[in-house]
Amino acid sequence: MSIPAALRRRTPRGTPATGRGLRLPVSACVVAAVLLAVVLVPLLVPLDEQAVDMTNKLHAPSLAHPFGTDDVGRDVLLRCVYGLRVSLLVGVVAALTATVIGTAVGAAAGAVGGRTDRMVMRAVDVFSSVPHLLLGIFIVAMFRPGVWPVVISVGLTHWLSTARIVRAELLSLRSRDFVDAAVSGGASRWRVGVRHLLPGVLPQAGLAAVLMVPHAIWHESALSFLGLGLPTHRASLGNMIQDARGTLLAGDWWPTLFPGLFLIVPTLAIASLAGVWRERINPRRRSELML
Amino acid sequence: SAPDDGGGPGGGTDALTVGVAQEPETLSPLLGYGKEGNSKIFDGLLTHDAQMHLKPALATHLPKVSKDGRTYTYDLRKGVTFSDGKPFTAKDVVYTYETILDKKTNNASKSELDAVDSVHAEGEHTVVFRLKYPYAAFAERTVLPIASKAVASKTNVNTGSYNTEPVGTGPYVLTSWRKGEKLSFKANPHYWGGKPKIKRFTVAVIEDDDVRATRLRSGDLDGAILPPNLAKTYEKDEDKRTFSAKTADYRAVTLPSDNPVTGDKAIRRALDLAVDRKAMVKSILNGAGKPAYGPLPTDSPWFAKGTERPHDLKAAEKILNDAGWKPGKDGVRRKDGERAAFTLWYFSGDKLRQDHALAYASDAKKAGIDVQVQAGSREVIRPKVKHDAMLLGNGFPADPDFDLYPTLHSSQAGNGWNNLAYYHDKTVDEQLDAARRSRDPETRKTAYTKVQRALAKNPGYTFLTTIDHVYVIDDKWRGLTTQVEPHDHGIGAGPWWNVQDWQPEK
Amino acid sequence: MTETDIPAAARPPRQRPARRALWGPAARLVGRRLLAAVPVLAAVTFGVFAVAAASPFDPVQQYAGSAGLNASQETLDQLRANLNVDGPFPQRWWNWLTSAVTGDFGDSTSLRQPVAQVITERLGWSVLLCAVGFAFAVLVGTVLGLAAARRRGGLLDRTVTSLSYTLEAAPPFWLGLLGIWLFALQFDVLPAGGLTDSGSDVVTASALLRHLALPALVLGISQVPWFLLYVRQGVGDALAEDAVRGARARGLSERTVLLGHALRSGLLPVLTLIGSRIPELITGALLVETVFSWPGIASATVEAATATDFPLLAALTTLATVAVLAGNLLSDLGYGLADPRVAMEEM
Amino acid sequence: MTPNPPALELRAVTAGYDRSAPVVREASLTVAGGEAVGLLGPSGCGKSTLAKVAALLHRPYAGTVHLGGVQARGWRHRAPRAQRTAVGVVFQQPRLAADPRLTLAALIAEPLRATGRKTEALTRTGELAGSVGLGTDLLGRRPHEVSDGQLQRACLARALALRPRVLVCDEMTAMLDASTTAALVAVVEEYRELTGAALLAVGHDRTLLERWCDRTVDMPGIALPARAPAPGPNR
Amino acid sequence: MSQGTDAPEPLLSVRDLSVRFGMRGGREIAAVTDVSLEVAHGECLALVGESGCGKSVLASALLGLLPGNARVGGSALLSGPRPGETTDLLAADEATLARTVRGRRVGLVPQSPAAHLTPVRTVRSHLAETVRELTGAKGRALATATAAAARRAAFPADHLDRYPHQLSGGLAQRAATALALVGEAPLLLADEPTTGLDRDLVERTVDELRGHADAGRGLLIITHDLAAAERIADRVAVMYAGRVVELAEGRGFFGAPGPRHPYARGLLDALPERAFRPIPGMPPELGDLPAGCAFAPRCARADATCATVPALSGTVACHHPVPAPEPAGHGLRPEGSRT
Ligand SMILES: Nc1ncnc2c1ncn2[C@@H]1O[C@H](COP(=O)(O)OP(=O)(O)OP(=O)(O)O)[C@@H](O)[C@H]1O
Ligand SMILES: Nc1ncnc2c1ncn2[C@@H]1O[C@H](COP(=O)(O)OP(=O)(O)OP(=O)(O)O)[C@@H](O)[C@H]1O
Ligand SMILES: [Mg+2]
Ligand SMILES: [Mg+2]
Repeated sequence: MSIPAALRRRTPRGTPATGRGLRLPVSACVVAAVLLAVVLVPLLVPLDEQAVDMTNKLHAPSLAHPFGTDDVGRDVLLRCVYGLRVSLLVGVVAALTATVIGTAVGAAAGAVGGRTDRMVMRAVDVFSSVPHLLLGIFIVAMFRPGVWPVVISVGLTHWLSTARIVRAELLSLRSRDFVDAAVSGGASRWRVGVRHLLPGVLPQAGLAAVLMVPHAIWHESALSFLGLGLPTHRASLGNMIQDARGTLLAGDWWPTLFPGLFLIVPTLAIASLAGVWRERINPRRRSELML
Repeated sequence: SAPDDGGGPGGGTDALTVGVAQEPETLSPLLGYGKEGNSKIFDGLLTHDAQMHLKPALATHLPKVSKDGRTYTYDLRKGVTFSDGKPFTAKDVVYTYETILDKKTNNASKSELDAVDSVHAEGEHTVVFRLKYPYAAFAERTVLPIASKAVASKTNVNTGSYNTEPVGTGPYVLTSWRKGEKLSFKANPHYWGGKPKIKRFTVAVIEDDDVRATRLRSGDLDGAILPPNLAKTYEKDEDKRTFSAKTADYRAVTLPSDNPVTGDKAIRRALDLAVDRKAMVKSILNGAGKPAYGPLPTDSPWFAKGTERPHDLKAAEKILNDAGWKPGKDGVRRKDGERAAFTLWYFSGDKLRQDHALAYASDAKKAGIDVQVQAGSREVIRPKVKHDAMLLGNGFPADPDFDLYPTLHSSQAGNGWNNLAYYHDKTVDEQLDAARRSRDPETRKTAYTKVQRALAKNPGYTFLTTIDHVYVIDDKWRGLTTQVEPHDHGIGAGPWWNVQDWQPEK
Repeated sequence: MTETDIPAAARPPRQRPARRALWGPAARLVGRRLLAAVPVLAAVTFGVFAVAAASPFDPVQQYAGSAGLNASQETLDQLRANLNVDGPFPQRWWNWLTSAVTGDFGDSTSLRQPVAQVITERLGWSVLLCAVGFAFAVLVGTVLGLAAARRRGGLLDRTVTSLSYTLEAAPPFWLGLLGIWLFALQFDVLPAGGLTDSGSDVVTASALLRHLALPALVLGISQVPWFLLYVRQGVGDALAEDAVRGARARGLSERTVLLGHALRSGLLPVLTLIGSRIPELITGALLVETVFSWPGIASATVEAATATDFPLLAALTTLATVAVLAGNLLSDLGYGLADPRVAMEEM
Repeated sequence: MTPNPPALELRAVTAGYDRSAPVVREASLTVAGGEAVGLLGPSGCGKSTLAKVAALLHRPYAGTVHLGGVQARGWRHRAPRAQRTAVGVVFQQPRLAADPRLTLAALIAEPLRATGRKTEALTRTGELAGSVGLGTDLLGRRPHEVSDGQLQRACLARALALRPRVLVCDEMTAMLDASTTAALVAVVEEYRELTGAALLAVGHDRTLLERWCDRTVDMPGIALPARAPAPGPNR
Repeated sequence: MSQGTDAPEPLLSVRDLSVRFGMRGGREIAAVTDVSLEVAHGECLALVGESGCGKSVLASALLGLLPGNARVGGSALLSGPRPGETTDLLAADEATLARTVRGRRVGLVPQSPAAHLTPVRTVRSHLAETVRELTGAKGRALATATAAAARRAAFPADHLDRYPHQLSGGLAQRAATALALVGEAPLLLADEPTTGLDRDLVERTVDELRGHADAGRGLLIITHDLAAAERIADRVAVMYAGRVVELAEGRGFFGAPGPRHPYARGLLDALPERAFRPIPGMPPELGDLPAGCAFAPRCARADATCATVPALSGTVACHHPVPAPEPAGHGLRPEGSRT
């Protein structure tokens, strides 16, 4: 009789038991598929994504062109895949750059405190005051238009809010008893910051990183539009969506819809994976209160 | 849109609201506003009618020109007043022209008045222009709006209030200008040409084509300029009419003479034949335009018939083969180790030029010429045009000289943005000069025909299309027309170019 | 070595209530920030002059506009001389600064108007738009974030989080177009742009409200994802804390637990966010204003930046800096007030 | 100068959280090497504050702290690491004093790792855990998955990890049952016997502290009148 | 075990309560196993036991506040809300628990009180909010009720505007007690309500709690403070490794004849006023309990029979309990300082 016959599990309210389990594998599959497509398709399909074909203008999706063709007769599927390559690169790398810089600066300021902190935060103020666009323009202008300058310019202009959030959270964490315990245990400032404080703000920083990915992708297309990013005829998801606006109003949906999906589905998959990760690093994950 | 207190569009026929893409930077003629002759607030000495013929406006008739073609005399209309009630006199005309020509005035188009040596008033109602050299097209320049000396001279020309609170003699008076939103005009009750029937004229500034189209659809606007593919969606709409304004607005590719590839006559001629202009018109312009074979539109009276070139890839290949451009392994032709490849720039953000550039590159590829398309801003492109090709857009309807001279005359090579191909051709230079000096239409016509023929033999530019400007407007007014429009079309272009003369349907 | 242990003085009875002294530190914080604002403003404007000087845009080309494409080189050269755009930027900056201190912000070359006039004409409308949009974003983000956090993994949660990521991927001009299509075309309830109806010039309160609704909505919605997801994250984490368990054990209603406990501690990162989202808000407003022909400062900003219109650019940046500094100060104050564990002195 | 300076000495310490109303005023306390001193006092009188000052975690407004005869010049990170780690602290509220992200094993090993003794950490962790009665099963859990008492044991193990010369136990046993209390006291005593460390034990349980410590000291409070001084060590 | 069917219906009746925690790797932790106990109206039951034996988990289970990886079995019937009715606390849904049970019918003084306070709110706002929610008091009445609630738990009024992190351990404890007393719940679960309090405060708190029980309400006090338990408890339940191993009358347990379970004896012996000697051996690992009596490895009396789990027969669950009527000498008086 040691183990009761029926132990009731108290499922957390509102959490459907189904669906949760699917989230991780589905997202992982999407991300894997995206990565595969991005790496392989340009190798396997040696087509010119820029070649226009005026006679094939705006064909609805068909077998020959599964995603249809755009207003100058380019294959939308092919361009989506090429565009995804560029956009993912821009989105992910820029988001990572911004998050890493933001977290590092915020953590340094918050963990050290005092005058250093104040100086750093005023510098952050300076940075956030110069219009993003202008800063971006400047950075891109220092290089030739292309993917990397865009990545750098988006990354370098978007770390500010992460830095502020990280710092503010650290300030609040800094006075906890467990930090005292670590200090008394001989931990250096650096160790306190990295081992005890930083993990506490990782969920926030991770959230910022994920949100930055789609943001960076459209930022790229905005820069393109000013003539400072990728040339607008080169396939990037932002460019394609930007380009296809007029076509949509004229009633042809496919040149917009597919790049849109290509942008959103991987974003959601990444977000979902990041969500799983955030839950995992939350110490309460397994036994989160069921209420 | 929602019902409202103010007399919104959709209701009466005495108010008109139109949507345009660009907002004027200034409303002062002294800084270039309305220099094409249609400014609503102002009048020029002359103006254009629907056929783009000159007709008198503030002048009583067309100018008297001296024998040597260097003195133009205008008699001014009497009894005209500015909207502030002050009389219009020759002093205003002199003030306007002299201020524009003043070095301190930041007017970027002052070189259009380059020919003017002096301007002076003879009495209250006569103005005499003296030119540095005989210039046949000068009268076309005097459509320029006349500012009020009394008001404008009290302010700073470059930044003063006259830029935003203009006072003119025109059919309309500006009532408000909320920058970024709209300009509102009301009819000038004392207009010398009679009070306009359309009492209120509003120009909404809507940069984005799609938003403009949507706002037109929502009834917010009575009319708007639209890209052809969006205008198409109104075709079946009974209450709306679509106008395709004929223009002199062409798109062309510069083929710089200094580039060993584009400077080669065989390449130039081959490209000229290899491009499929009809396909471009059909797909890029949705039919709203026509093939271009030179700066002058094919329906211009000055156009040299017979200089049209068909799309003929075979012929193009033959020219290249004959000239020694042999296909290489990568499909690109070569001659003496030189690859038939060059870069073509377009202004980023300009979808129309982008599509032209891509189509051009595709067509060139079929002939074995590798054209790399690149995008950039003006600042990026300007230093490159001596060596790289660029997608050009330009065109003035008024006089052939306005287009042909700056584009083709070798003296203009690399001058500002003029003659970007660094084109030089002896015949062309001679004929352009000759046409400029003569005031005899026949002589000029012959000279310009020779110019166009020479250009066809040595096409330093590949002219692609002349585009139409497409307007959609409520079908509430009678007798709407469009003028032949220039490349640059301000708020005065479109079917409402003569809104002051409109009559309601009933 | 002392032999005496511990007792020295018995503590006097406390007179002062041991309430956290707030006004003093808050005032000191404001004071410190005001002091810091001076060098920050100087640095920012200097940076702007430097960046603009190094930017690829040529003020003369931009000034001339399309007329410049047909202008002769001579005209362009003359323009360059007239516009006084040459010369080392530090000196230009210094000149600007000294006259700005006396209240003269110079003339905008690109708009052919005095800078002060440009700003007074347009600033109010932009501020109105931003304020309403931002308030909307914060409010909606908080409410939806809270609802999502409450049932993590639930239908609502999954919908709003997916929507948030999608929104973040959608450029504001798309949202604007969608908004116009939906509210102006399909439902025909809101005007699609401008400040007043096309036919009228007078700004009445009711017309303003109707015209403001759509742009503010779009601007707000484009800013919602950050707030929403941060609230969701913060509240979700807080819900797992002992403190919330304690609140539940006390028998507090679900609403009190959520609003009074989970939200109160979960909102802290969001407070910071409020300050640091201001630059993004300004960028968003730029795009929204163009889409809706809102007569605000936005188009002037883009123009000023691309035309390297130094006086206007510097003035606009000063404004933006003031907004950013004020926003950051406010959110720091808010944070200091909301989180007693953070000393105001540290902010 | 005595040849053997006291392990911990607080001289005229005034400390608190508001300069105008310090919690502890001019308190002095000496703990000789190897000595165990119990600190008694009514709730809220500032015992924990004093303990934090002694552990160099809280900067006093006035007064000095000497560790092994050396005056402490800085607090928290400003204190040299050797000085900081010379005092081991067990905090009053284990829930707050444990980093929620670390497993108990990591928690115990943390001071060793923080001071760069990674290899030692591997071997000592099990040993320390064993001595405070934590099984391997518990070591893999996070703080919220164990009971408060179990967490407190881990905190004691953590405090002992660096072999401090002074041990400050702030109500270490307040939430432990009698048997566990006795067991942990035994652990501390065993450690002190081994190393000669001094002990400052803070608590309310007079019986316990009198039994455990060489002498007890009373802190005056406000709410309740201070009791008569403790009758000396009872061992 | 039962007190007889004719006895008045108990306030709380726990039957076969079990709690398991599912851990990574599919392991299970038997935090509470087959616990059955009753609390009558006006009665105070003290729950004692070694650290980590499942006392707090039991309390949490009764309030439905277990973490998500917990599974529960058995029943816990709370009488009410109307006479003759009962509510099964383990089966009730969240809404019922939240709206009618927690705070109103079952109060809780949590262990680690400081962690259970919201860090960004003052004690006063905690108290006022609870008073408002549970009693509906408003305005001035709210202020007085708040002050009164603080006074009941001896929480100093001048500390009301402090934030949790500014409280000393004892102050936090008093704040938690004050909060739990607000609802005047028929059943109060007090988890270590006296930690961090000095003797006088312990006595005050204990008296306050006792008064609570004397007013006809029930009290389940979890404590290690045996002196406090002795002062307050009518009956004592001893838990070991998730099971109740002894249920005894308070007087007999602390005085003569003393506990009968070897573990309970050891526990009392460990008191500083007695032998101050820990029970030998390590506390059991709840994830990996021996098949039989969990105490056997540490028990001097253990033999082969202990390989089976002893049932709670009478008052003790042990194969070899200390004989009940044994007259003198053993455990009647404290053993005093063992010299
Ligand atoms: N971080 C803080 N900020 C402000 N006041 C504090 C802080 N920590 C403690 N206090 C106050 O200082 C006083 C002494 O607290 P301390 O924790 O030292 O008391 P204690 O003697 O340990 O009490 P207990 O026995 O209840 O733990 C209390 O009045 C408490 O409210
Ligand atoms: N969330 C959890 N996951 C896994 N095991 C848990 C969890 N919470 C508690 N336990 C385990 O359940 C057992 C009972 O814990 P509980 O907190 O009830 O102990 P306790 O009797 O209150 O001890 P203490 O006197 O130390 O507070 C402990 O062994 C503990 O490790
Ligand atoms: Mg304390
Ligand atoms: Mg417990």
